[in-house]
Amino acid sequence: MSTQSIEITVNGDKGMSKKIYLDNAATTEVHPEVLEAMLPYLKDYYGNPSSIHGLAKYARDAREHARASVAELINAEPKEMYFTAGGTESDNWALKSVAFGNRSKGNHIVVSKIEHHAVMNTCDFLGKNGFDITYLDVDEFGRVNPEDVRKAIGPETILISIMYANNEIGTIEPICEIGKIAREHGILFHTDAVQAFGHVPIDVKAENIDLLSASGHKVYGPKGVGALYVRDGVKLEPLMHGGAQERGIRAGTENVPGIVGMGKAAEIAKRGMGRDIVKETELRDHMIHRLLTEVPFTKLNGHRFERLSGNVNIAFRFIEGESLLMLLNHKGIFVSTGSACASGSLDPSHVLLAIGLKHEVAHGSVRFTLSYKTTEGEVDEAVDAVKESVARLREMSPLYADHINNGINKKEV
Amino acid sequence: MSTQSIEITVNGDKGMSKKIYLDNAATTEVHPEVLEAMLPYLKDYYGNPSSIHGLAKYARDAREHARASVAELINAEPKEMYFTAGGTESDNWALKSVAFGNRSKGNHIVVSKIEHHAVMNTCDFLGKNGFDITYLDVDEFGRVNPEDVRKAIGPETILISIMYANNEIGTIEPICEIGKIAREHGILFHTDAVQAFGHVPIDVKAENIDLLSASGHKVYGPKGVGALYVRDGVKLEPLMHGGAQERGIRAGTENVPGIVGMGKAAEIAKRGMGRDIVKETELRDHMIHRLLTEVPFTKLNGHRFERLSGNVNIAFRFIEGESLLMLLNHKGIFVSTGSACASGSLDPSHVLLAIGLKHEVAHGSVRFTLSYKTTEGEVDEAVDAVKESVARLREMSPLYADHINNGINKKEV
Amino acid sequence: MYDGVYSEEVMDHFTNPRNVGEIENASGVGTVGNAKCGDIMRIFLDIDENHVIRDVKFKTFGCGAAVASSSMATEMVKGRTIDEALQITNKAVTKALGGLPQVKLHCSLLAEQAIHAALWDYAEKNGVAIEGLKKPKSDIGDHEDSE
Amino acid sequence: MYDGVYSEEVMDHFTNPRNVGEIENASGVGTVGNAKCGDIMRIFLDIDENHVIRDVKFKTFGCGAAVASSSMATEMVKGRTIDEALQITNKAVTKALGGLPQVKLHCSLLAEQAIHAALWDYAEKNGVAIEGLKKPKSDIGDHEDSE
Ligand SMILES: Cc1ncc(COP(=O)(O)O)c(C=O)c1O
Ligand SMILES: Cc1ncc(COP(=O)(O)O)c(C=O)c1O
Repeated sequence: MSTQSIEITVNGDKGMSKKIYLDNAATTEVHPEVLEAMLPYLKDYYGNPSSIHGLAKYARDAREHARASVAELINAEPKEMYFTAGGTESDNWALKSVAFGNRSKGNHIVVSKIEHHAVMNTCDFLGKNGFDITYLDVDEFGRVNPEDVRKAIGPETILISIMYANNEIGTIEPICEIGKIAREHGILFHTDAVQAFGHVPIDVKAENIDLLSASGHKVYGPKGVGALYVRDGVKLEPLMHGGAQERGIRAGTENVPGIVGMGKAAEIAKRGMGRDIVKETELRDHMIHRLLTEVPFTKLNGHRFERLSGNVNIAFRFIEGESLLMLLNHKGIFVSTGSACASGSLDPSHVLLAIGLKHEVAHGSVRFTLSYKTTEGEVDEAVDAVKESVARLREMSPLYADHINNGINKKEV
Repeated sequence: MSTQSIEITVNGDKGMSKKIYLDNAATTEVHPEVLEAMLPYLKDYYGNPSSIHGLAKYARDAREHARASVAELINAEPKEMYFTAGGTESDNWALKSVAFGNRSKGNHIVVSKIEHHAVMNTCDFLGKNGFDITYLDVDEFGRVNPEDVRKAIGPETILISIMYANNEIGTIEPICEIGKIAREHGILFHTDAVQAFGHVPIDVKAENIDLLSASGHKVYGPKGVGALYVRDGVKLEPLMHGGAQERGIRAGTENVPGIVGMGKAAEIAKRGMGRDIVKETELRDHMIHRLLTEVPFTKLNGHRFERLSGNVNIAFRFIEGESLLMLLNHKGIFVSTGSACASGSLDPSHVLLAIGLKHEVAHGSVRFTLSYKTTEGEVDEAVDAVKESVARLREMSPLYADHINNGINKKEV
Repeated sequence: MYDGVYSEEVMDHFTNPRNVGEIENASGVGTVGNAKCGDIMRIFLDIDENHVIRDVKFKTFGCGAAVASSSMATEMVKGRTIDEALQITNKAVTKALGGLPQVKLHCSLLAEQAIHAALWDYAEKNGVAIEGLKKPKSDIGDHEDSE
Repeated sequence: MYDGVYSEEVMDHFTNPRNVGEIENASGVGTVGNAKCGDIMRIFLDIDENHVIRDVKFKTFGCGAAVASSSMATEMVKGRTIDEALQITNKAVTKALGGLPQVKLHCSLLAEQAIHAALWDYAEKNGVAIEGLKKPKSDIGDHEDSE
């Protein structure tokens, strides 16, 4: 059985000795080459890039090298890339800056109903501050219809923001078509590519993208670093005011080790993405196939083909996702639910509701996300564990009992 | 001679084999124990704290442990500490959130003339958005007069923000007195303690501080992480919208390794600050004494006693700071100038002008900042190098020639 | 995991839930919760002629806290009289579980309500009145239809 | 350091500046810049009867780029005629230095102006007119007093 082995002994706890990590959409393991690249900047080359002495040069050079690597991965120019503290900051910066900066031109913003909270809650904030937000529906697979974007555009529209790929159901959006429509109308187009960066080939020029958010830790880079691509010619006000870092529009001493790590992660993605996509897609499809055929009353959430290579999201009827997650966790298998249960809300994920799932089915959805390291053995072990755990949970589910007895709840998934 | 030795061979360059780093106010070397504490979170314990499986627990525990350490250092409660991406974000968050959140109560903010750009430029931004900013004068040593704060308070005043210690001249402000005045008037008091955190004993309760900004990399922690203390009872709107991290007011996947590093840095400071202050103060005073007595036409910038233990800031008349910095750099001695020359502005530092230095004298000011590792040997070598370099630059200075010839420029420092 | 989120008791009752199942021809059955919120609990009671709860079983659709609350609540009422069972509040269940996260407190309330609903069902079926018992508010329903 | 900020030529001319010093009884002396901006350059010219710059010295208060620009400019005018020297623009100085950072470009302009100021001084002292030479705008002054 090919699984990773770690000994977890933090704070006195003895943890699992074996794990199967299938939560790569939440965060990824730092690639060993990334850590190796970062270490010198956590040790000897600790200079502040803004200083003007010898130690600063190494930090500056490293930062610019990283900028070039990140730019190259999406066919941008280095001077179009700005480093941030993560995907959330990139999203906040892009949306707020474009909104407030173009207030005199209009107050209308178009987004989809399945954006990440970093976009959603920023839109809520903008909505409370005089902006008018259109939340576009998606189809049952989570795809935005580009024609809906076109129809939503009005004289007041100043920004369209549609995510590149969804973090829960993995659906890849028709970015190229949307970019074309935005450009035709002379409206700025932002895409939250946090899940796509390094996992899907992106070409900001060909796809007419004006602003793009990325994050380090979703692509085997470190946490706490992100990037915002800003097309040459687009003027952005700072979100962080202060020093003259990042061409004067993103203040704060640069997280040099983090930036170096993100740069290296981009290099590794450039080099290995093609191979990883093929491998992951195969495993993904194998996993989807086994789950749908071997576990009754299941359904794939998201698009069958326009889908991140590492994403498997399954609705298991009659059971609740968190309890499945807990049983799997007990076996050292780490996954996540679609429901935002643990984050303090009892409502199921807005994404699953947007694709038309009933609350009960949304509550029973679980996300498995693979990495370049995931093996077929791990997938098979996970599927076996899912089968067993789902059966056990259904045994104690009143909904399942009712269904089997043809009882109260007669609806099919 | 006791100096650190490093071999710099990045990007093909062969660099200096010896260096004396006296730019610790710009950034510090990560403490070996800090790096050691961070490494597990850059390797095996990579879980996202928001996940609800086994790997997340370690990240959550580590984050909370760090939060307690950071809180303890300033006598705050863990739940009053929020992690950010650095001092700049903490400053931006505190000022913007208090300003916009209390707009209905008033629009007046009181700051000093020597705040860091993170506060200054945020105030500029607020000034353009309907807020009325009072910039308080400081005396020739860089001290704010608490009575000036009291006088500045009006019915519209919603925030007082005075830095704990200045980054250029090292002057420590009368925070306790200012805190008392703010509390008496029921006005929120923020202090940018980025330079003081871990270097000066701080007690947010005793000093009546409502909000306090700190940064990891100024105190032997990593870059890209900071903290904001928010007194229990003070309500803060998010600056970053998105996920429910940090009690719902600071979105974005946590920079767990960075947070762990900052926590460890706080622990080390708690343990060693007293000893470091004594040692640094001695070295600082030795350096000041030698420079003032052995180099003619010099002056100490900042307060003689109410001063960060690691800060030496000297005005060398008739020469320009950057060229002195370059000559020192050539000898492997890393310092910084007060002038913001390299950052794109030709104006000398606003701090040096605020303490009454003439432009020419401000341009000739150089900052030497020590760390717990700095040795007397290093200080002496630096002083010797300064003597030699200053003499050389004066040799080619027309101002010095004029002064000696009793020429055009007759003014004394 | 969940260590730090869930107590050891919760974890124990979740991984080894007591009294899972159904009772055929139960004296009373109560179902509460709704699929929208993600928690449904059904409790079966076997009550003897002395008003003692001889046996109890549950089926629950819900998160870890919901399963553990059901398991704990059934343990707490087993062998008790109806009156004693009525005294068992959600607070007692929470306490017995070693506490629950804030967002999961409703699960213990649901367990209390499920017991009450089953007792109500028993009372109705047998035409008896149980002092202090009110008609339970919630019952299973596909609330989504009414949205 | 400064590698990446300053070219090798700048570093060379800063660390080993050519023609530092003064010329006693110089044919012309020009001082430009002001202390406020942090750069003051003074150029001394020794010009022979054929209008050839026989010798040139400078004194500069300023940053690395200012020192290097002075050094490079003096090298470029040395041995040239006045007319040739007038052709040497700040662009030529910058180019000879292998470029300057954007914020330091004014240093090469200052060097050009210092040469022009010294030539103007020479012209005035000797009552000659130098074609194409305009009265230099800036001269040393403690501009702060007038603030
Ligand atoms: C689609 C998407 N956008 C934004 C974010 C936020 O990125 P970060 O966690 O780096 O702030 C995430 C991940 O959490 C994401 O998946
Ligand atoms: C006083 C002061 N405030 C704020 C900052 C900004 O902190 P950071 O660089 O972590 O963003 C600094 C350092 O640059 C500082 O010295």
